[in-house]
This record gives sequence, C-alpha cells and structure tokens, in this order.
Amino acid sequence: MSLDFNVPSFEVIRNEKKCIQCKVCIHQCSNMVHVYDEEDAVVYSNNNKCVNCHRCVTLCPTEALLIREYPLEFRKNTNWTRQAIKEIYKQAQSGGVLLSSMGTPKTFPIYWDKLLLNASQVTNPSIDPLREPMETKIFIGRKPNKLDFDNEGKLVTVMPPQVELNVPIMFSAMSYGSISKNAHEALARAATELGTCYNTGEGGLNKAFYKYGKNTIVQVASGRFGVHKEYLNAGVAIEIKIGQGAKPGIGGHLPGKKVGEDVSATRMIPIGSDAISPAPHHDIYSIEDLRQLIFSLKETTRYSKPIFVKIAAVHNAAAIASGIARAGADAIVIDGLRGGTGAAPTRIRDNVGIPIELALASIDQRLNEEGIRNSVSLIVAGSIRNSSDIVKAIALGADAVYIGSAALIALGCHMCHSCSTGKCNWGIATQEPFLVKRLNPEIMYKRLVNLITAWNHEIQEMLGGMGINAVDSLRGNRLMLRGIGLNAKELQILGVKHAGE
Amino acid sequence: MKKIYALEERCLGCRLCEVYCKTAHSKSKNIIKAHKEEDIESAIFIEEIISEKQISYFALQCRHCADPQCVKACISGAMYKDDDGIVKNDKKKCVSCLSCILVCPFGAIKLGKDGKTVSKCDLCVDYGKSLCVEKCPNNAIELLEEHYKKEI
Amino acid sequence: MRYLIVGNSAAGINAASEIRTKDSVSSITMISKDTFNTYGRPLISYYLNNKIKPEDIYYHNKDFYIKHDIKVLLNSEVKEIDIKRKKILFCTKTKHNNDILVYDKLLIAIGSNPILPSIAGLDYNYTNVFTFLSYEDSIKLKSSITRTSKVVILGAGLIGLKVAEGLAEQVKNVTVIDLSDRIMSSNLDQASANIIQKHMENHNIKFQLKSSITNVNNTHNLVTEVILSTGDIIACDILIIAIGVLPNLNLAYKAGLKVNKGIIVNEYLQTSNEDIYAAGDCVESVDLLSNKKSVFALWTSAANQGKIAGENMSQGNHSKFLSEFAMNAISFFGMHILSAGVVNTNLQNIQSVTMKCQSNQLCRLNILNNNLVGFIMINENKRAGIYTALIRNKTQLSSLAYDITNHQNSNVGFNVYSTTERKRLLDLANIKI
Amino acid sequence: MLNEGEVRIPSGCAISGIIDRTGCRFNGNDIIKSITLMHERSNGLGGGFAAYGIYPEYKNFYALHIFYDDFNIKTETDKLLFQYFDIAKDEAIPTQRLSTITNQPIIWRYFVVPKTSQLQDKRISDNDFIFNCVMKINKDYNGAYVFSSGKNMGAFKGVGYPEDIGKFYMLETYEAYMWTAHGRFPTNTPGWWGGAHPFTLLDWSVVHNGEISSYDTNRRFVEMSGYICNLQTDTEVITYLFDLLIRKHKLPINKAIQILVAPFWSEIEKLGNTIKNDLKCLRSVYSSALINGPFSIIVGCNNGMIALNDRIKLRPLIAATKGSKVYVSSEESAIRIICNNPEKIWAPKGGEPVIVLLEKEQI
Repeated sequence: MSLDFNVPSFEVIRNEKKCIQCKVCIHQCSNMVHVYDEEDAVVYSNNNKCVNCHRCVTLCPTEALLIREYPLEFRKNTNWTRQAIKEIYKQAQSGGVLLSSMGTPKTFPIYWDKLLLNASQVTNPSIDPLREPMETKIFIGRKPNKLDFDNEGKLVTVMPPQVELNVPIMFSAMSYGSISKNAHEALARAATELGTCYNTGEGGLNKAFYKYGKNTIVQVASGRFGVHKEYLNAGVAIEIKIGQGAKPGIGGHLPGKKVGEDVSATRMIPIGSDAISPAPHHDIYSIEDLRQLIFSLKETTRYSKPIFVKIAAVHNAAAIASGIARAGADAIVIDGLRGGTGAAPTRIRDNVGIPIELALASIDQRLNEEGIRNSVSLIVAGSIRNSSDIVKAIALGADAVYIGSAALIALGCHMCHSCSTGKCNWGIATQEPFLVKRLNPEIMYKRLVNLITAWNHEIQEMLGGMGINAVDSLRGNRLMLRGIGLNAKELQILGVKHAGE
Repeated sequence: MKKIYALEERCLGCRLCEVYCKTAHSKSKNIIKAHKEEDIESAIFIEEIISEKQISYFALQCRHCADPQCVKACISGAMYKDDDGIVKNDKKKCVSCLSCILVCPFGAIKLGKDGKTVSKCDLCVDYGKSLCVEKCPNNAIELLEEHYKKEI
Repeated sequence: MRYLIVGNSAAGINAASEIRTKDSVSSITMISKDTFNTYGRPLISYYLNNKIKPEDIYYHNKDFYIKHDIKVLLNSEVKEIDIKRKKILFCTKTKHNNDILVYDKLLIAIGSNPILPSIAGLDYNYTNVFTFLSYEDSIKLKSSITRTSKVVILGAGLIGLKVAEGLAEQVKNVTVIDLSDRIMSSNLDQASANIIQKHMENHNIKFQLKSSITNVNNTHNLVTEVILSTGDIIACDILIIAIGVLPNLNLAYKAGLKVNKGIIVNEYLQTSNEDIYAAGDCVESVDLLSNKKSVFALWTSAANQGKIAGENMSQGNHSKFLSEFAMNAISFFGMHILSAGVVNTNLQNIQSVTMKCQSNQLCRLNILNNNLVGFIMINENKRAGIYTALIRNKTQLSSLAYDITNHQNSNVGFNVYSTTERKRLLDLANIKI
Repeated sequence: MLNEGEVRIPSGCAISGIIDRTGCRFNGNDIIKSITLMHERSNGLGGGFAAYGIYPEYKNFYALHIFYDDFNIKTETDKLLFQYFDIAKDEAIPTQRLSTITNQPIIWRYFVVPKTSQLQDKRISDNDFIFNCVMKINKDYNGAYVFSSGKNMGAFKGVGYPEDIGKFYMLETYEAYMWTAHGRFPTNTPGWWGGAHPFTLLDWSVVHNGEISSYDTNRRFVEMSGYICNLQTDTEVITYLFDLLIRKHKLPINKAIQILVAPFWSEIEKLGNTIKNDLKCLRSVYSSALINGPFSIIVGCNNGMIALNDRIKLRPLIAATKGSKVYVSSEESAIRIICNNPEKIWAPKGGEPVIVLLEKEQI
C-alpha cells in the first residue's frame, strides 16, 4: 500500500488533567480511536480513525475529550476547497464511487428558513392551546369529492381507507438492515404511543414487530425484499417507493456484512448476501405500470389499505404527482433534495433533485388547479428539522410530514455521516450486537415520544397564534406565510407574498 | 426492598458505573479527585461474557441477600443488615479478616484498596442516590423492587 | 413462650436475634458463664496486640439487648438440665448458690473447651500457663506478658498461631511447638504452610515442628522451661496450650441427651429431646465433602446454626441445616489466607491445580471428579466466594461457562455461571433459605 | 390603497337579522333600527342589508343587482346580459340623495331568466348558468360588479354607516319576510361599494362579523370547484362554502354545519359509532371547509336563515324569539330595541347553529 495522501478529518483533544483513565472512551469507540498504553499508562487517540460521532465525548465522565476539525490548513482557494482536494485523494486511492450518508451538507437554499409565519393581532384573537382545544388529527388517504347522504341522513358514500394520525408527523422509511432492530423497535413503540406511523422501509417486517401493525406502513420497493401477502396486510398502509430524495434515480445497496441471520430472514435473502435494490422497479416502466402495481396491492389487501407512492422531488415532480394521483394512489410522498440516507453516491446526493419546498408548492398548486388535490394526501419528507418546518410544509399544502434524520437524531445520531460503515457507535445504523445494544428501545422510544410531543405542542402554539384551532385549517393556507429574501420567481413558485406585502 | 439490578441485555460494559461508584464513595465526591488523588475500590464491577460471536457484559454488586452469608461469617459484627434490609459494613468495626469475601457466593465483596476494610455496595445510602443507577447511560442498572423478574 | 439460650457466642446470639424477629412478645433469656456480652471470639487475638479497642470487641452494642428485649445472665454456669420439668439449675459466680430457670424451648450453644494434655511437671493451675479461647483468657494473658517474656506456644493451629502473632511484637521471643510436620496442618497443605511459616519466622517467631513437650520444669508454681521430645530445652515464662478444642458435652450428656463426637441433632438442630435444640461448636454435623459426622469449630457455621435453631424453636421445624464443610479466613502479619474444603492434596484422586505460587502468594484448587472440593489462597482473594459456592453447591465444573483451572481466564468471577444459572442464583439471593 | 379583490382586508362588524317564519312580510324599519343601535361597531366604511321576499311580482326571475363604475361598462355588460337572458325589467335601484353617502356608483337591477337556447347549449341548470355569469362579470368586466343574484331577494349595500345605507336605499319601502343587516369596521380600506356586506350569490346572502384564519385553505378548496374568490373576503368564501356544500353537494344543512364548524375530536370520540363514523368522514373529506378563526355570521337563503358562531365563540351572537319572529344579532340590545319582552333570548354556543326555516316555501 502506497502513501495515503489524506490527513485526518478530525483531531481528538484529551485534557490530561481531567482524564481519569477510566477507559470508557476505549470501550465505547467501535472505530478503535482510543488506545491505552500500558507502559506509559496513558490513553492516546488515533485521529485518522475518528469520524466525530461524539460517542466518547458524550460518555466521558470528566469532559476530558474534545473533537475538532483537523486544523491543518489548505491554501485558500474557493474553487479547490479542502473537500474537493480530499475527495480526489480518496478516489485516486480507491478507484471507487464516493459514498456518503445522511442528507447533503451542501449549501442549497433552505426555503423553510426563508418563510415566515403569521400571527393574530387585535383583529383576530390568537388561541391559547393550553386553554382551548387545538386539533392536530389528520387522515391520510384518498377522499371522495363529496359525501352523499340518503333521505334519512344515512351516509351512502363508501369511504376509501384512511390512516388516522393524531399528529401530522410520521417516521419515514428506514429499513431493518440499514438501521438496527432496536432502532426499529423504538420507532414502532413511539409511533404506537403517539398514534402515528413508522415505516418499514424496504427491508421487510420482522416477526417481532407485527404487533405494531396498526402503526406501521409497509414499504414495497424495487428489490421487493421481505414482501409477501402477510407483510402487505401487516400494516395500515402500503408505500410503493419509487425514489428517495437523497438519491433520485438510484437503487439501494445493503452490504452483505449487515445481513445477519435475522435481517436475512426478514428480507428473505441468504445470510451475508448483498441486498441490491434496482434503480427502477422492473415492472414499472411507465405510469400505467404503476397503476397496475397500485391496484394489485389494493387487490391483495382487499382495498382495505391506502397505497402511498413515494418519489424523489425532481424537476417534473408536479406532473408526475398528478399522474400518480390519477393512477389511483391514495397518498403521494415527496422526498426532497436534502433528505437523508444510509448510503448514497456523494455526487448523486449532492446534485440530483430539487428542494422539497419548491416541489411541494408546485405539486400542491398543480393538484389544486386540476381539482384533484382533495383526492390524494400529500406527505413531504427530506430535511424536516423542527416544528416550524412542519407548520410551513402544511401551510404550503402538505397533509403530513415524514421525519427520518430528526428521529434518528433523537435516538442519538450525531450526524457523523458514517452510516455506511456499519459501525455506528450509537447503535442506530449497525447490526453489530454490541453496538445495537447501545440503543435501548425502552429509553429511546420515550425520547421519540418526547420529541414529537414537544413538536406537537409547538405546532399547537403556532396554530393558536395564527388563530387556528385545527391543523385542517392550516393546510394550503399560504396566506399564513411570507417570504423573506426570496426573488420574484421563488415567491411565485411558493405561492407566497414577500414579507411586508 | 429496592435492589440494584443489572440488566445484561442492556449492559454496554462501559464501566461508567465503576467510575461513579468510586466517586460516590470518595471523600471528595469529585470525580477527578476521586480517581487521581484517592484510591478507592469500586463496589460495582463489570464482568464479561465472552462467546464466539460477541462479548457481553453485566454489572455485579452486593445482592443484599435475604439471608446474607457475609453477615453470619463476620467475626466482628461489622457486617450487618440494617432495618431497611441493606447489608452494610461498619468500617470502624471491620478487621478485614476476609471471612465475608470467603463466603459471598457472588464475589461481590472486595478488599479495600487500603487493605484495612472491605468494600461493598451500600446502595449509596450515605450519598443520597445510587449513582451507578443514575449514571448508567443505557438504563442497564436499575433500582427495582426485589421480586423483579425480568430476564437478566 | 419462654426461650432459654445457654451460651452467648455466635450460635447463641444469632438464635436470640432470630427468635426475636419471629416472635416479638415471648421472653428470651441468654445465660452464660462468660463475664462479657457476646463478643467476636476470633477478635481476642486482635485485642491482644491492640488492633482493636476493647469496646469494639463486642458483637452488638448494649442498645441491642434493650431494643430486642433480650435478657442476659452473665457469669452464670448451667449445672443441670431437668428435661422432664423443663427447667435448669444454674450457679452465678457472685452468689455461689444455685438458681432455677424454667423454659419452654431451650438451646444449648455452649461451644467447646480447650484440650489440656497431661504433661509431666505441668499443673494447669500455674499462673503462667494459659489457654486462649475467651476474652477473659486474652485479658489475663495480656496482663501477664512483659517485654522480656519468653513465650512458648504448644500447638501450631489457628489459635496457636494467632496468639503467636498477637504476642510477637510485645515479648522477647515466641516459640511455637507442634507435633505435625507443618503448621496449621488441618487448614493448609505443605506448600502453603511453608509460605506462612516463613512469613511468620520473618516476624520473629520460632517454630519447633515434629516435636512435643515431654515435660516442664517449674519453680514456685511457675513454668520455667519446657523440654521437647527432641531433647531441646526452651526457657519459658509464658506457656500457652493451644492444641485444639473439644465440644462441651457434659451438660447434655448428664441431661440424658444423645451425644457422640458432639451433641447429636437432627437436620432441624433438634436434640433427642424435642424442646431442646443445640447449635454451634458443641454439635455434631455432617461434613459435606466426606459425608462423615464431625464437629466444626467455625464462627460462620455456629452463627448459621444459631439462626436456624432460633427459627425452628420459634416457628416449628421449618428450616434445615445443611451439611457443612471447613473453611477459614485468617491473616498473619498482613498475609491473608483463605481456605475451604479439602486442603490435603495427598488424598486419592484429588487433582490439585496450582493457579499461582510465589514466595508470598498462592492459589491452589483441589478438584475431585469434576467438582471443586477445596482451595487455598494466600494473599489472593479474587473469586474466593465463588469457589466456596462451587464447593457448597457441588457444581459440576463442566457445566460452567469457563474452565476455572485455565490460567488465561483471569476475568472469571460470577460470569463463570451460565446465564440461566446466574439468574437462578440472583433470584435465590432474595429468598431466605 | 388597494380595494377588496386586490388585497385581503380584515374587518370587524355588527350583524343583525330578523325572520318571520310564517313568511309574513314587514318593512325595513326594524332592521335599520336594530343595526343603528350598534353604530359603534361600524366605522362608516360599509353597511348593507339583504331582504327576502321583496320581489313577489318577479319571483320567478333572478334579480341581478349590479354596481357600475360608469355607463361605458354598463353598456358593455348589458350586451352580455341581453345576449344571455330574457330580461323582464331593468331599472336603476331607487335611492335618495344623502349628504353622508358619496361616491355612489351606478346601481342597477335586472329581473332575468336565462335564455332557453343558452341553457340547452351549455346543458346546465339555471342556477349554474347564473353562477357562471356572475363569476364572469365579476372577474372579467372591470368596473361592473354583480352584488345580488337571487330570486325574490336582494342585497342593498354601500359605503357609509348602515343606517345611512338603509335610508339611501329607502328600505322602509320594501317588505320582506327576512332581513339581515351589516355594519362594517374594516381596518384599512378606502371603502368600496362592492366590498360591503352582505355578500350574496344566487339566493345566498351572508353577513359576517369576524376574520377567518382558515381563509386561504377555504379559498383553495372552493376554487377547486370552480368558484373564483374575486373579493378575497371572508364573506365571499363563506358564501361559496354554503353554496358548494348545500346547493352543489346537496348536503343537509346540519351536515354542512358539522363541516363548517365541526365538533371537536374530543366530542366526536364520545359519540355512538354511526354518528362518530359520519363525523369522521365529514371532517376528513371536508377538512378544508372547516371555518377557523373568530366569526359570527347570518346566512340567508330562500328557505330561511342560519346564524352561526365559530367553534369556540370568539365573536358575539345573540338570538331571541317572539311569536313567529326570530331575531339574531351581535348585541342583545339590538334585539331588545325592536322586540319588547322576547319569549326566549339566548347566546348560542360556539359551533351551535340557529337554523330558522320558513314554514312554507316562498318560491
């Protein structure tokens, strides 16, 4: 092996005055960064192995550890940045496609941060959610254009299946395999307690989790891993995954080393084999093919479950969404450019797709113009970071949001972007039993419940401020939004006025 | 009576319990001083279970037995079960004969670093709270009613 | 109900405590010829060399007796038990006349007496001849020694050596004489005995092994020299006899209770009379390892028996005393020795595994047919309790998760058991046996 | 400054309504008296009335009331009207000159029915035809504004205090079985005649006090069904909601009310299974029709009157009955001044409608 040109990304700084040599950092680091030197009786650190996941820093009982960016300076050059240079070193060494995890770190505009919310003053009272009801219940599913009652006032319209959610927030698809069983359990239990749903992702559903069926959305993706009749009927809805915001146009790849006994049984693939999801569904080459899949899934479940179709936000998203609605989907999921992933080619993640805000606004507008917005639910995903992002998404026209990264962060993810290594020190993106153990579902599901409960409180506060007491009245209520620092075209696409207008 | 239970399926083997046990039983009650300036034996300790597939761990400390062997073995009356059922060692009376160590079926009593008394879990009654329980990052050590029947 | 407990050492006090936890109303009386409230008997040597203060020798403080309403008659020797009328006859030192006490349940826990061999020229009334079994003995001895005392101890067992340790730094010289070829022959094997002997010799103690005192020379009713079987003559102004103890059987025998090596009791520690129980060093019990009847002079065992007898006396026969085996924790000049079970490696079929053997450290396990049957540890205490439990439970070593004889497995502890066994044992800790 | 239709203008208001459920008609004096009492609730920038049963002689004709900015646009609009409709009569709506009323537009009324040929061509109902025409004129004919288009009813409104508007239109000369009135307190408008209340469509009329916070959600919802919210006012969108739910979707009034001011989920959960299921369906299908924010409204139509508060009653609404008459108003005093000793007077709860239907249909 020749010389590796790459210098470490991070530097571990140990305060020797504080270090009590308890070796907790050594025991906790799956990357073997910390080593105890018996002879000198000191703990030292291998910077080049550190991914800056903060596990050691968080567990160090004396706050003796600090990690910072490796302070080596590169000559300033706006074009040839440190990142650009390091990537070339890496590829020149490996000859491979660059892989990344989690959402893109690039500086694309975040429209959530360029939208401001309204509040009532004088002419309209704000509503105090602590004193008055403040409703966040929603229903995901196809809605008939109208309801018909007979002369006796009996409802004659047959309602299509709906998923009832107490909060307009669901946990997005993350497969068992890409994340650990404990992470799944935490998501499933939290969804159950919150009265919302989590999503199996395309890794099938472990037998142990069938009991959470009422709060489960099962996914059917291009690899068809773990898909069988019982699975399709196990949840409350089925999601057909066409694409993912972090890697539109790309399939998935779960490395064989993550396919242990249990993952193998769940996915219905041999132990140790790579699970490769093709880029397209090979039975969907057109919108009418999608319609066939939607209806074959409806047949399988006797029309008792809504079918979601998930696509990445791409240039032509509005027209595609319209097609999906007309193909019979009950809900459309749009995953934006900044969405997360366990692993994606870096160039794809950082360059393909469009921001979710713009996609959402244009899709909602398009469906409205076509008069079919009410017939399908819109769920958005990809970079929802907090409750105000959610409020803005709903005001732009979403029925609900999916959160992925935010949920993982609640479970301990420190966004080190190293999911693909399988050595997640927080027990999330790993199948190593000693690491998985670190994510105690008993503790972690409560953290998820806390997070969503807190967000829901905040949503209620914001709704109350706007003088609204049901989230129903926020959906598509773009008057509640104003843009800040946006150009005319952006305002037009978003369908909002500029602040001050 | 509430006892400390170590839940093997949750234990990460990080040994923070040992660190905090020493702190709680130090004179200074300061984590850094306790380790750098005082020499204390931890009353809780991590044991490893090594199998072909993996290493797992569990924490162990005095079980505060209903019928404590150590109390009966104690020649000086230093070891006693208090009214709350906690087995305690009166360091003033202890002559470190090690009779208790000889009979404890869990190996949960250790000779103190000073060699003059033995060290064992006292549920941190003097400290006010069981610090190992409080600080365990994975809730692998819990203070539970003694008839707790969860799988270890 | 009237409970009467004869004897106030480990067995007696534990019985009294146990009865009180089960029965809060009945009267409990402890009667003892001792001058002191219950004290840690093994501590008498610690008293000798000032390692503990006199007030710390007591097992419980005075409040204990008040709090638990336990009446104690000290300096009172029980002369006779009338099992028909359920009463005892006793004599108090100060009063010199006999008193009577009636009982409903009686416990005999009067321990053992020192063995006093007959030696030519030796009268046990000589004031410089001592035994070492009680606090009184220790006080007497302590007040008799001077910087120039030349001490001879007959018997290199636990008691003899503890006295030797207690005196070594306070007197001119100490010589220990024993017939055996090694010290503490019933507790140690040769290797370990050598380590301890060397260690004690470094602390100014001389040993004369494989020898005995054939006769003593005396002047003015004081021993002045002892003459050994080897012909050696050793100057002596303090002679301590510590060759062992014998159960105190007289009282029981006279009352018509069945006795053998010790008082015979059933598994509930009940004697041949249903209202009389016996516990402690005066009782004959079964050796777990040899299955033979024997008498154990062990603090732990006595305490345990006292507790069980107390429970059975107050609750009816519930609790069984299981068989016992020898074990000991002792230290000399800071060197700790832990031993249990079979220590004699010369026995047939015993596989002796030496885990560690250095000049001041030893760990040796004795294994018989897939069972651990004994161990000796010097200056090492890791896992001692685990080993003891393995002996007690007769655990099949092959059922363990680790090979305890493998030197590599230095991390072995409670993890030696399988997960299910650990769970069982942990649950067991919550249950009174 | 921008007018209604160019910007959304929040406003506060007074409302009042009287109905005689036997269909007995009475003149406009009482309603003027009632709304006058609540002078302080308006600021002179808008007032108006709706009257039902006023054109018995033309009761089979749609009465179009139109504001024109000038005669040019009137001429242009007339062309459309004469092309599409058979017109029984057209005339200026009689008014009297008042110093307090200025800048009045040309105010004209037409009694029309769609030409049969037009209906056959378009294959739609009379109502839909009228609806389309009103939408077209209001959207495409700049300077013309249809402010009333129902049968045997009419809206009378303008910029000024309601009592002046009442005098201006000489409402004492009209006889109606139902009157509603509105005094307006907009926060920033120069005042535009078309922007005054009531807002009407076909025989729907709505007077409203409030500022609904669900406006954009409601607007997008009705716009999906072809309504065009020219005015961007709450009244407009509320009118369309009523029209959509009751006329187009043919929902019973009580179901429509359960959509517009839906019961809270916590209340729904307590109900029996059938009703619970119905309400769940209504709320989920029509979630965008939920009206949120503070309001009290009086909706008129040829069948009668609906008075309604928002779900948590953030605006005042009082109702009273005496004999065959039912009164609703923002203030109790505004009822008592025209109705001595009402038999019953009460404040309807939030979301609890007061529905008064005529005993026999008037058309």
